[in-house]
Amino acid sequence: GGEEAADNTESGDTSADGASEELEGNVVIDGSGTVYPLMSRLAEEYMINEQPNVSVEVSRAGTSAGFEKFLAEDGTDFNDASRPIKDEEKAKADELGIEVMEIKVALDGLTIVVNPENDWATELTAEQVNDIFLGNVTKWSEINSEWPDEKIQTYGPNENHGTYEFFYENILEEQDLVGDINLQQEYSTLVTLVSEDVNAIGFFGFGYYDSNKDKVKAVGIDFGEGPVEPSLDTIGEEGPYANYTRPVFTYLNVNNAKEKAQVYDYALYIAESANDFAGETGFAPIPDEEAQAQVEAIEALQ
Amino acid sequence: MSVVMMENKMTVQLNQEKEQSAGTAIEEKDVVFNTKELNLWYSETHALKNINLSINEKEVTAIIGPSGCGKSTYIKTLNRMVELVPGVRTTGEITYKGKNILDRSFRVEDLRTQVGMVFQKPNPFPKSIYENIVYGPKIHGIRNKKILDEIVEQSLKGAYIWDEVKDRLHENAYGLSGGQQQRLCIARCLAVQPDVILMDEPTSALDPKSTLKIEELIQQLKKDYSIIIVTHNMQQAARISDKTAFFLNGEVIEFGDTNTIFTNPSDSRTEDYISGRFG
Amino acid sequence: MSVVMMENKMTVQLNQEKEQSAGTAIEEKDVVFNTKELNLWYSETHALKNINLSINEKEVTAIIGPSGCGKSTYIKTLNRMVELVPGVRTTGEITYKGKNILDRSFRVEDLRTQVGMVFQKPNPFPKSIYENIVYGPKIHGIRNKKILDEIVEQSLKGAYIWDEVKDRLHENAYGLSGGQQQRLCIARCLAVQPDVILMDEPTSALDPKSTLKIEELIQQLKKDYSIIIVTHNMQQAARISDKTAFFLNGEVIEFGDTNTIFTNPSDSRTEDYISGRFG
Amino acid sequence: MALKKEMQTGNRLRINEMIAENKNKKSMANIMEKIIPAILFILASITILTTLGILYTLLTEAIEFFKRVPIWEFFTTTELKPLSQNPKFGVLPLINGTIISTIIAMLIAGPIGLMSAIYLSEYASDKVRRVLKPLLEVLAGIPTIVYGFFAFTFVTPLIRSVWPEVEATNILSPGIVMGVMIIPMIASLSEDAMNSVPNAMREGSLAMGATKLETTFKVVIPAAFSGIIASFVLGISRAIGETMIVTIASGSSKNFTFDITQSMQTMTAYIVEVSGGEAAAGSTIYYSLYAVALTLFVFTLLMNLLARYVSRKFREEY
Amino acid sequence: MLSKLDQQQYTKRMNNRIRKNSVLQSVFFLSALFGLFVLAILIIRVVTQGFGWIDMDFLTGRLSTDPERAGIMGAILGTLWVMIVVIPVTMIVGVGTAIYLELYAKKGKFQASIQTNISNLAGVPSIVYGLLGLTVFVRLMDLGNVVLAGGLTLSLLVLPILIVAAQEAIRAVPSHLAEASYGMGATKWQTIQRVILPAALPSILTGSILSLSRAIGETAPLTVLGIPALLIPFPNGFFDTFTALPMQIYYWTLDSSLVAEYANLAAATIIVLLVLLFVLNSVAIFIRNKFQHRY
Ligand SMILES: Nc1ncnc2c1ncn2[C@@H]1O[C@H](COP(=O)(O)OP(=O)(O)OP(=O)(O)O)[C@@H](O)[C@H]1O
Ligand SMILES: Nc1ncnc2c1ncn2[C@@H]1O[C@H](COP(=O)(O)OP(=O)(O)OP(=O)(O)O)[C@@H](O)[C@H]1O
Ligand SMILES: [Mg+2]
Ligand SMILES: [Mg+2]
Repeated sequence: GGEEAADNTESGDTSADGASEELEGNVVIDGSGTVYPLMSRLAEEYMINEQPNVSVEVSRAGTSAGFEKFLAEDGTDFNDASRPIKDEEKAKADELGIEVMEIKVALDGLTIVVNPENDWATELTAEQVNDIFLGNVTKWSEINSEWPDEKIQTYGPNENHGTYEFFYENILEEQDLVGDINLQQEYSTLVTLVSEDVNAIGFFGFGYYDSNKDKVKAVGIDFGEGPVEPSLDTIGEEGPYANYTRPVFTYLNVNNAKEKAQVYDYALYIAESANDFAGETGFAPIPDEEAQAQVEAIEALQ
Repeated sequence: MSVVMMENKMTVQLNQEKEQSAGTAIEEKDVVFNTKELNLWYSETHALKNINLSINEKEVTAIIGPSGCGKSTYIKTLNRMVELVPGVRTTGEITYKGKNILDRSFRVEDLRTQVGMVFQKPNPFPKSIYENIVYGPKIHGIRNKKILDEIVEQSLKGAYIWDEVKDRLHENAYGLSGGQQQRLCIARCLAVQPDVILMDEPTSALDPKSTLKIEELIQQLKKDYSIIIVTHNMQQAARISDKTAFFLNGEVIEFGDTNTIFTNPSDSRTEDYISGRFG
Repeated sequence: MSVVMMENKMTVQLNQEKEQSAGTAIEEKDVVFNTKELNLWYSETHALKNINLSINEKEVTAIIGPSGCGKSTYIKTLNRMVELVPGVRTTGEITYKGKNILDRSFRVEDLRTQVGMVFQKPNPFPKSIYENIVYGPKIHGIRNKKILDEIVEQSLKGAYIWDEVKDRLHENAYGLSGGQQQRLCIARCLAVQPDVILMDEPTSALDPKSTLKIEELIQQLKKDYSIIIVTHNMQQAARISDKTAFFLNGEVIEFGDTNTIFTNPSDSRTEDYISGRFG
Repeated sequence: MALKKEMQTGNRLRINEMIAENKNKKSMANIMEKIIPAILFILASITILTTLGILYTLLTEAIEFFKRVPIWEFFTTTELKPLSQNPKFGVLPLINGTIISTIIAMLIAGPIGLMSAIYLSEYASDKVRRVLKPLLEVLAGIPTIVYGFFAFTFVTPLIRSVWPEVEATNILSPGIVMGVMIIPMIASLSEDAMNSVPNAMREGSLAMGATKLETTFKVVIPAAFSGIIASFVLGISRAIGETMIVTIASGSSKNFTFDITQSMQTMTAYIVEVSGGEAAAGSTIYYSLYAVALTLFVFTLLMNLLARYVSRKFREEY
Repeated sequence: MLSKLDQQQYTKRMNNRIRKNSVLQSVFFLSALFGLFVLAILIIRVVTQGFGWIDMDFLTGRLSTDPERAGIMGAILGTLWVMIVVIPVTMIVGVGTAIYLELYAKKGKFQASIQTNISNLAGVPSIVYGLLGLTVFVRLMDLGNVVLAGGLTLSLLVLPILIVAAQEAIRAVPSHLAEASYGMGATKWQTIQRVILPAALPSILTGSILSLSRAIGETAPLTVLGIPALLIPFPNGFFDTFTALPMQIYYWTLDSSLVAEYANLAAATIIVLLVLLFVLNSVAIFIRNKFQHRY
């Protein structure tokens, strides 16, 4: 529904927000670095096309660190998250009297990447991926005797990132990762690391793979019905890459949205327009019905 | 009153004074500084020991003595500049016009306004000649441009340097020669019209020609000011002073008419020093 | 060669030399330095002009003259220390034992090993007395502790300071008085047994007592060394030197026997200077 | 009116009187004279407040941290997994990373800085020195973020092209670049120290037939030793405190290893990583940041004390 | 002794010593050049990578996620605003402290302890100042991550540098100038105000410009304060959120894996930052040369 949505925004200037007055003030967003490209893109478009007097500040402390800023007095208005909010976090929100609303902004496909010169592990089964990251196998040759007798080097984003948590909780089912995995804070570092290590295998969000196709190669994952490569078409909660698909969110401080018109307006904008920019920032859009439901939920806040 | 008139008056007065002092050579002078039982310590060093000296108005009093005998210390006590050295202690009394200046209640700023000082090395401020002269008047609250101009001219004339600098009053004082700088410093001192001028070896950094000029100047100044001058140069002391005090190891060995001291000293150490046997 | 043998030989030679020079007072001396048509410029300043001088072995040659006449420059040319000043140019020739030292191919390190220097202000290294003395021998590769100890004793004795410092050889040289420091510097110089010792106003920073000691020392040293000494002190030149050169404005005005120069100078400027009429 | 009167009262006494008259007005000046020192004192105490502020900031949060993580565990264990499900807080990997990067930096900056100083102070002509020294100081003025960028995109690939075992993020490359950054600091301070050795001392040595080299090593350097050591210690504290270069180029692995080809994290980089943005209070990770910062603070404090001690101890009197 | 040394041995040794001297002289020279060599590489790399990206649009444009559209005016203004905070704060506090320490404080334990404290502060890592700023300015004073908080944090960071420079400047004013002033009956403050400070001013200015350029290049404390990665409006007051040139470099460097052109933007921003620093330093040198006193 990308094309349709694009039309929407262009006319959005006059129609959707035509009624709303000129807004001012600022909207403060922090949270996941994974979601940052999409959110910064949205923020920019919003400031250029919708409300030039509103300042949307996007920071990128990471999902957990972001929640800590979000769940605080005078906290941020939105927190981008690459995983759903946790129970502790919910509890904290209740404690502080913050009403939190989850907005699903896009879908990310966890992408397993290898070095471009790796011509053997182009396809792996989901179990093999688990074996590698759990440390059950340490050499390529242990997976397939024809593969090199070299140590597998594992890489990933560190615990600061929702991507890690998704991988740990949903894919590895909370078993500890291999001890010598190289976890990094910065994705740029990760990309470089994998691109320079023939025996590297790593995982990160689809967006980072998408922008670095010249440096890293995605591994097709066999979930039982043949290998699937992540792409905007395969990623989806119902799609063939569903097992490795996760939604990414932004969490809205509803109290702030009720108090500040610009926060409310921006929340609405996110819900309406996220799908338009998902593709170009490396995410798959969420189904239109779901998007529409979110718009209505936000509108109901007023 | 116009500036021209003022100028006239000044000249007249100056002339009068010249005649006056030229006429009467022997007369009873008033005492400006009376030092009684003055002792001074720099932390441990006992630099001045039981000094008793009384210094007359409108005379030149020379202070001589070998290096380290306390000459500078003594004259710096007269305007309490010595207090800038940490750890200085004094006992005894110095009266200036009857009031004890060592008394805490005596404000040093007032004292120093009335007791000017010229230093060994010429020390003009790194400002224009004009600014150097008006520095004193300005800090004492004189702001009127006309008066300041007047003061500048008068002071520079008084220090016999007006003709040399009148065309470049707004140039930096550092462009002047050493001798000119020293006269500028004297002029700066005159600009607040003190009663007394203290001079600590004012010519020791100068060439003979400049020295001569300053000596002449001192001869002129003593008509209006009381002058106390420290010098290493025996000839200079003999040439320009009325009274001479000979210091040795922080003590006054001899004090009296310069003539007497140089021709007929009563203490053998004075004689030794004057004849160059030590120091 | 064993250390002991070396030691013996040293003492023997020293004795021999002593006797030799003590015995024969009047004799034809060899020339150590022969300066021909020497000119020297500091960038723009023409500091030495057409100097011609020949300096004899085992004599004390005094160089006198007013400030700025080029005395220091001249003796610093003799060990080429003058080269440390950027922008120095020389023309002419100085032969040391027949070889032109101004020649590029002449190595300054060799020259300076043979031509020692004592400076105006004592400049011991901030090390122990012992380390000061062995500095020269060590850089020349003498490592043997025994020999070094021997050198230290002999040099300090040579500079008449052994008795004063023998109990504190390992204390810092800066603990010594100015006069002792200067004798230490002379001892340091003796430790490499140069042929010539250049001295640039070696006593001007010292008190009269220390000066006397150094003068006596120079008298002793000239038995073994050729000494060239710059001095401001006419009496000193007269007392200790055999030959005297009088410099004025970068030129040698007169050079000859000290006696002659001081009693019967041929140039009126020499006479004027010696009698204190200028300078 | 007053002016007229002043001008009429003759000349000789005029200025005197005006000054005497103004004396009464000078009460303002007197008030200033009393107030100014008080104001200045307050300004001067801002530096004290800064220190107290730092201590307050670090201590309050660090104490909270040590309530949760025993202090001995923090300082003696080698595992640092702040975000993992069962977090481990051993600071040793960070201390290790800090020390190793500092050692690498000093291995570069120490010799090269000192040799540069020797060249500038003993061999270079005045002209050369006047050009070279400020140019070298430009190096010290380049923002460290620029160095970080340089280390990551230039030095690391360069090293890897000759030594392929080196990882893409490693401690070696930022260490080297940090060294380059510190060179001018050591060169400049050591040169100052050597320059202040009186020339008489050099002349004393040269006049004995010593070469420049011998003079430099046997006379000048010993005399300037305290200054040189002080410059080294300052360089070390600079390396310890350096943040952006290691953050960018050394990655964020909390390895406890001595293998310089590997990624390590320094205390400073850990602080950057954890603080990320403005981490809100609450979690142990958040508090750990302050515990690490306190450790770092104590480290640099010790270095400063050491610098003081060393320069006093080795001062050669001359 | 020396003259008794084997002549051959002596000559050999002398040759050796001299050779060593000249070899090491070259080594020293190369060391001195090493730093410059690295500097040259660094600058060449940055310039070749970023120069093509610098144009009017880049310099005056607003920040954007699109590399073609992105401009750094916001970061430039942010940096300028921070400078506007840092200059007066450091000047007033720094010079005031220096005057106090040099001219008012009695030499004693208290003065010595402030002095020690200052030299310790100079060695405290900048990141720790970031934490201080976060706690005190952002949180306790509740300023948020605005220009004022950033400026005050950086002011504290460079304050020790400026204090030491100002102290040296004041100490370098010859005492005979102060004496001349006291000798005319001037009070202490009059003397400081009219004689000592004017004479010390050029050196103080030089010192403050140099410490300012340190402040401008600092990144670490700002990362701790939490400067937003995307901030499009220009800051125009002390209470506006801001971003600064080094922060922009930092974020673009990090995101270069997502958008390759960001690396060029980072390089271009580095050029701008270096030019700014170069200008500041030139001004400092100019002041130093122009107003250097001969007393
Ligand atoms: N600031 C000071 N601190 C400690 N002692 C001092 C200080 N100034 C002078 N003295 C000591 O006080 C004594 C007298 O010094 P003063 O300067 O008055 O001598 P002077 O007669 O002026 O000598 P000169 O002819 O050398 O100027 C000397 O022993 C000197 O060392
Ligand atoms: N480093 C230098 N650079 C430039 N000119 C110099 C230098 N050293 C000395 N001169 C000049 O060379 C001339 C001779 O100086 P020199 O030091 O040899 O004189 P001197 O006879 O030793 O004087 P004094 O008795 O004062 O020591 C002087 O005019 C001096 O100004
Ligand atoms: Mg004196
Ligand atoms: Mg000389």
